[in-house]
Amino acid sequence: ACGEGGSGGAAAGDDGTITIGFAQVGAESGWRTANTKSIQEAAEAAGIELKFSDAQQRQENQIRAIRSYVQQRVDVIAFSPVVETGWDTVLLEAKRANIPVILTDRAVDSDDTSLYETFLGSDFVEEGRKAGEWLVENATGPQKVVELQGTTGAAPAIDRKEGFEEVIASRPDIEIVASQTGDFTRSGGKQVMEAFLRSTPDIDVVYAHNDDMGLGAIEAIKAAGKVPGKDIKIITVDAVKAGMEALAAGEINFIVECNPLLGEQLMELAKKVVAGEEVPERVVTEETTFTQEEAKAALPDRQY
Amino acid sequence: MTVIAPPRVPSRFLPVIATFVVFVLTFGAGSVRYEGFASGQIVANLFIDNAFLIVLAVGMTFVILTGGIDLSVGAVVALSTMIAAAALRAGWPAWLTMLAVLATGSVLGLGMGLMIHKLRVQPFIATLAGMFLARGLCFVISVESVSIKDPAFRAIATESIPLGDVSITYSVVVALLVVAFAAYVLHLTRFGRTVYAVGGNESSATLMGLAAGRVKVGVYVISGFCSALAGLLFSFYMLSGYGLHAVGMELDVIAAVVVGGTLLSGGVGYVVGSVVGVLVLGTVQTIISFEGTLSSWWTKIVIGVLLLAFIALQRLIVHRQRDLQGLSRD
Amino acid sequence: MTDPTNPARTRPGNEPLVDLRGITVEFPGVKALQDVDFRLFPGEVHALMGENGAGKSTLIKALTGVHALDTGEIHLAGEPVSFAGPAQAQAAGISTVYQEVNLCPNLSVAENILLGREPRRFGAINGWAMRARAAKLLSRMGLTIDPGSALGNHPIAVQQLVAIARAVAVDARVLILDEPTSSLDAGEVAELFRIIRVLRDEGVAILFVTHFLEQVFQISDRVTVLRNGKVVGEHDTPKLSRITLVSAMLGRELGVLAEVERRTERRAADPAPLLVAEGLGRSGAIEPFDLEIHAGEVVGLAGLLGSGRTELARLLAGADRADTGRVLLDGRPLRLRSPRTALAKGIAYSSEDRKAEGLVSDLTVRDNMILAMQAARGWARQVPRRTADELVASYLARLDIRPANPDAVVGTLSGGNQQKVLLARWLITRPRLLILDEPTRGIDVGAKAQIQQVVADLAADGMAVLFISAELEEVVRICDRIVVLRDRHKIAELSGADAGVDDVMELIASGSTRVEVRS
Amino acid sequence: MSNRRLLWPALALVALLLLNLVFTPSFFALRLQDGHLFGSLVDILRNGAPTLLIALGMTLVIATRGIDLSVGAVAAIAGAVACTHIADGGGPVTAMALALVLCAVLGLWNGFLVSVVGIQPIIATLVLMTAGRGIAMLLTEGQIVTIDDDVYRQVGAGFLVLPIAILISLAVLGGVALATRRTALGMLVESVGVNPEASRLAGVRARTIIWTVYVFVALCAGVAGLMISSNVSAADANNAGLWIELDAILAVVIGGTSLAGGRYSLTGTLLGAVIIQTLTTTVYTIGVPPEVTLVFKAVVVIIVCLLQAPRVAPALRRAPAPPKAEQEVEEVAVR
Ligand SMILES: Nc1ncnc2c1ncn2[C@@H]1O[C@H](COP(=O)(O)OP(=O)(O)OP(=O)(O)O)[C@@H](O)[C@H]1O
Ligand SMILES: Nc1ncnc2c1ncn2[C@@H]1O[C@H](COP(=O)(O)OP(=O)(O)OP(=O)(O)O)[C@@H](O)[C@H]1O
Ligand SMILES: [Mg+2]
Ligand SMILES: [Mg+2]
Repeated sequence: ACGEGGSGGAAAGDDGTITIGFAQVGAESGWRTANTKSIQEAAEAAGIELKFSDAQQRQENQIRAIRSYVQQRVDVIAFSPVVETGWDTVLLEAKRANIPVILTDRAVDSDDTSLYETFLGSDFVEEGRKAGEWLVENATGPQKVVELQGTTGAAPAIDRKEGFEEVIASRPDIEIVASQTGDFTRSGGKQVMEAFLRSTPDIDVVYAHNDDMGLGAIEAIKAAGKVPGKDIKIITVDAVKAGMEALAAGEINFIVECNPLLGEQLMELAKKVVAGEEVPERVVTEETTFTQEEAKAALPDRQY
Repeated sequence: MTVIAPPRVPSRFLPVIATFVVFVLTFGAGSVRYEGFASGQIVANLFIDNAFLIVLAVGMTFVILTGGIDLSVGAVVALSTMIAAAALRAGWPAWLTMLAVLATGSVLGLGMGLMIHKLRVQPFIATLAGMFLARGLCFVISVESVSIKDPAFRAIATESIPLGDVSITYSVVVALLVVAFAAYVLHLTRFGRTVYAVGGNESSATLMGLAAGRVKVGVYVISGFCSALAGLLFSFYMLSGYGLHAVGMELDVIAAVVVGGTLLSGGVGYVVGSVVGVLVLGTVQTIISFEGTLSSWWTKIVIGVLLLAFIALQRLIVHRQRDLQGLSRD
Repeated sequence: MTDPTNPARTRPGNEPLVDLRGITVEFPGVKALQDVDFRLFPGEVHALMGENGAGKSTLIKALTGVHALDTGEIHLAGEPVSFAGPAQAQAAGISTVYQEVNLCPNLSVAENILLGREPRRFGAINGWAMRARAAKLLSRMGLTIDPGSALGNHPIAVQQLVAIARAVAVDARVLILDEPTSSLDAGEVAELFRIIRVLRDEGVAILFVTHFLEQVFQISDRVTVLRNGKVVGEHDTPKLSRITLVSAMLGRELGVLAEVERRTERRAADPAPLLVAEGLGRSGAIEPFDLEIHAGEVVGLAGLLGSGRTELARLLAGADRADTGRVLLDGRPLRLRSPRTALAKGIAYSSEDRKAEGLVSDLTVRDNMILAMQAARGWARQVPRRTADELVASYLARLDIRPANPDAVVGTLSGGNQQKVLLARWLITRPRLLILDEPTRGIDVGAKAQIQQVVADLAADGMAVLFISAELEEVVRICDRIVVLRDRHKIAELSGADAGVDDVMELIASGSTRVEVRS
Repeated sequence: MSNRRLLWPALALVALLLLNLVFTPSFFALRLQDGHLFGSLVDILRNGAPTLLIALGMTLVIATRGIDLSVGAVAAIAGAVACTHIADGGGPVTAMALALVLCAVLGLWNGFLVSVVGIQPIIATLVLMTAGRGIAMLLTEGQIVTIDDDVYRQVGAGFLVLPIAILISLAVLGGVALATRRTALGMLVESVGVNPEASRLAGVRARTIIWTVYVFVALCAGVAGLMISSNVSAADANNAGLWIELDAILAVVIGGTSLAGGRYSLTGTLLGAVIIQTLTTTVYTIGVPPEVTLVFKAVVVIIVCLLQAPRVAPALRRAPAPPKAEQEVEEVAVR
């Protein structure tokens, strides 16, 4: 519908610089901010002009931003979808305007894979599995697990739960005794953990969908007179700096990394796409896991 | 007998006119500053991207005109998308799905209206409870987002109507029809005039023998219906149902209505003003995305500042006019 | 003395249209109506009389379904009815103007008159026809305001007329008017009575509440008197004497009617004026005027509806800002920026619109009374509780406010008692100049005399009073000087000693020539 | 009258607490350890302290017929200022002082927009609600600033037998109660809220009053923000105080104060805040699944509101007497 005719980027074509329109979800967490920063820095380093917009966690704002990128005839559109669903219409517009699209961080749920070139990002279900595997390997005897979920309905929360449950299903003696949302925040994690500590005796393990809730839980555990990492084991996802420090200090037992530093990979993909080269349909970010020892070793080099 | 004729002023139109002037000014400023801003399609996109907000603002205008407020609209939008997506996934035909969505919204509105009128619960809490309930029901239906694959919905969503250089969507047509119908109801029907009367002074309206109670319940039904309709437009826009859709949208809508010159205390305002209010907020968003260099936090700050600038300018214009007409009373 | 046996208990060949039997309405702590019987016949004008708080408005509200009955039944044309709200009463042919103006200030005059029965074409409201019809109804009331203008922009008296126009716009069987004349001038009243007579002759039953005895005798056919929520008498007006009526209302035989006759003996007022206005004016409200007010003097403002009395008062009180002229207080220029500055200089202003601009209806009588005093002291220095209690108690007694309960929420008081609370608020600030805009609105005979006495006493103690009232007799009776306004111009100033009601009337009515009379 | 109206919400609170007892037998247990009092009830009060604090300020704002949507953002700013200052090597006391001064300035700003410029409160404070979070993020550069400072930790997590946060909130409650009763503030606030024009004619300095309440609520929000960030020893510009404005307003309204201004009840607000926090804790303790949490909350809120509603409450109190229509009409007329 929109922008028929103009193929190729008027905004960039002339002097050869590539323009990327990047529609970020928001700045709802430290992780996200690191992600944004990485993309901005990588763009500058690669000499790519970046048009950045922040959708304030709202899909409709993101759609609006993508639409305005189509209007502005950028060379590549990249975005981290807030939700998996609901992108077909606007992506179709981009396709009609011959603007390639790169997804970061999260895939979209569409039958028509021609709507985007590639998807660069982590696999949240896999992260949940990694967390589960560590527990299965390291658990001796029955374990009572409490789970601090992310925001209800948020994709990482759903997938990390799913992956984790999938793996621990193999061990009937590992049981999730309570599960509640802590909204991905520290105070949420703390409040929920306080209530769990009172209502559920003898918790062995806390599985938190991100570091922040884990850090909140540590505070609650300490306040209850127990020792985090010893009396109660803690597994989290993300590996932000504060989490890594707690891991190194022995207050967290295991962290699954979820790498926000996608900038360089994204810029490379963008260049290839503009140059018309083939790109793989799925690019997984390099991600690892950390035990307490690994954290001590890795901590000095952590960027975020 | 003395003839008493207070100065005849179209002063009640001033806020709307002021908002419109401010909108034009801002749009002009955007055109000067950004390449490709001053195109017909940008204006059309303003409507396309905000069709659901326009419909919501219409419903909210009814409610605010009676001196009430409806905090549930964002949640009802989410619930509508969720019901639509779930029903279509379950194989319901599109028309039945739409009916079900509209009926659900209206019934929720009716419930809140009855709570407010019959039980005299304050609108703020009644609709806040409605908001919790609607959002909660979304998650009861499904925690994950559900995409809409129904061909009819897809067709409506992607079809565009060319109008010369620009094109619009069916949602825009629906939104404009709703606006026209709402303006008709508010100004040319007894129900509409009673809405204003109730907002002006509820107890007077009752003593005047007007159907104040029915109107009070009615506006919440209208708002519920509009929210459901907006939810349908939203599901065309998103082609998905999700419990976290439209979080905080109620504030956007209230802001749009108030920016459009409607008084929260009730009795004063126009749907057209609310539409301009939506366009104003949409322009802010468009400017933000054209700017393209703002970090997340500067985005928030700039939105706040632009909002303030709008209101300040609007007040300035209104005040100027009032002073010129010797109306100010302070 | 009163004769409780009912001369008009049954009117031959005539069934009562409205028949109330054994009505009781109770509020927390107050029995507003106790076992009240009341009947209204077609084709009669029936005056409902009683002191402030006697239960008149409550009776009307009980009849029209605003208040639920605790006991009793209502018969309309012989059929038992029970209204769940004013809408149903209206549908049954009872058209009512309630005591406080109950209209929507945000709507146009035409809409206020015709809301709920607008002329329609193809289902849509026909705005043009509506305005035309409203204009006709208004001109019937003698009003030629623009029907498209917003109601809230008009003074309270115009609003009252609009409310009446609304009530007579329908073909009602019963027309109820609760103090419709309280803010109308003589001309307006005459116009209203003409309409009432027309309706009566058409067979409409009219219930009419007023505190003006003259009007009762002028218009009514029968009178029912209420006292403390009970019926104390039902009379045929022609057979009733003023004395009987008043003593029935007050429950005692009283020389109250020997009204304040004190203006004969006036001290020579202070030669130096307390306040001088020079060329003070505000465009669109009042043309520039000069005015002097001396301590110990009562100055009256006379004029027709909308002649600019209120606007003049508001300028002196700092409620509106003047755009020309200046004010001198004790010979020194005074900048009146707000009511607050005026109050600080000892100028208090009691507004004519007690509902919108006077009382804070959710607060108690005590809080309302000390509000202005407290405001002057600032929030940090609370008026000591004991001082407040003493002041409030003394004014409750002095103005005979009922119920004499400082903790009553002021919105639940009867109209007249609310007015007294408002007056008390200003008296408590001990102003040097007290501006009273319609202070006797809705006040019963006894209380009116009391208030007039209070004003006279205050002047005697050296206070200057600017007195505005639609009732010329009252103005003439208690004022030392009368300033006459017409069409927002000050046209004359009369010495009270020489002026009679007729003189003032003549001035007001006289044509375009500007008369300047000084005594 | 307001006290009787609070009876039913109070009973609802008791019912909620008893519900917890069924699921967690030790719910009411209190334990004194190292001179600190622990227990679920203490947790509820401590976690509810920030909401209560903001709700107190909000009560006065609402009584003047206003509303303040920016409190959440202001709370975030307070936490951000204090934590970044401490992270940069500043002392905790100066950090807190700095934060509160800034909050007072923000309150002045809101008050200015409302009382001088005359913008409708909801919009005037919406500006700061949006921009304020941006400012907080600007201060922290979008990161969660973690600090380790024992003095600062006291505000939100410290104990003086009872958690200090509770003591602060109760002290403010006492202070406000005293200030509104011992000074004329309460009455003047109400009169401005019920009838601004009449108040103006009576010489009330409405502007000063309105300004005062907006500064006060901003200060309350500031202290609440300090508590929230101190409780987790970190400033989270994004999430600290998110939606707390709705909770605070809800607390005020559950407490029987009308959004139309005028009469207010501080006790009611206290009760409202405690109910809201108890509800949250209940959800955690009785193990309501996250996907039905909101439905559960909605149902409880609806029940509480119905119990408190003018129509229902009297009917429950004295079933035989029919509720009187007239009182309500009068009540409305009064506004
Ligand atoms: N809503 C109410 N709540 C409590 N008391 C009320 C209410 N309305 C009226 N009253 C009381 O009922 C009594 C009768 O009041 P009503 O208004 O009928 O008097 P009235 O005869 O009309 O007086 P006025 O001449 O002053 O208008 C008064 O004592 C008044 O205080
Ligand atoms: N709020 C207002 N806005 C616009 N015009 C007004 C307003 N109030 C009064 N007026 C106009 O100012 C003029 C003077 O009105 P004012 O109230 O002073 O008359 P008044 O002599 O006091 O009459 P009343 O006996 O009705 O009080 C009238 O023409 C009126 O229509
Ligand atoms: Mg009365
Ligand atoms: Mg007047």
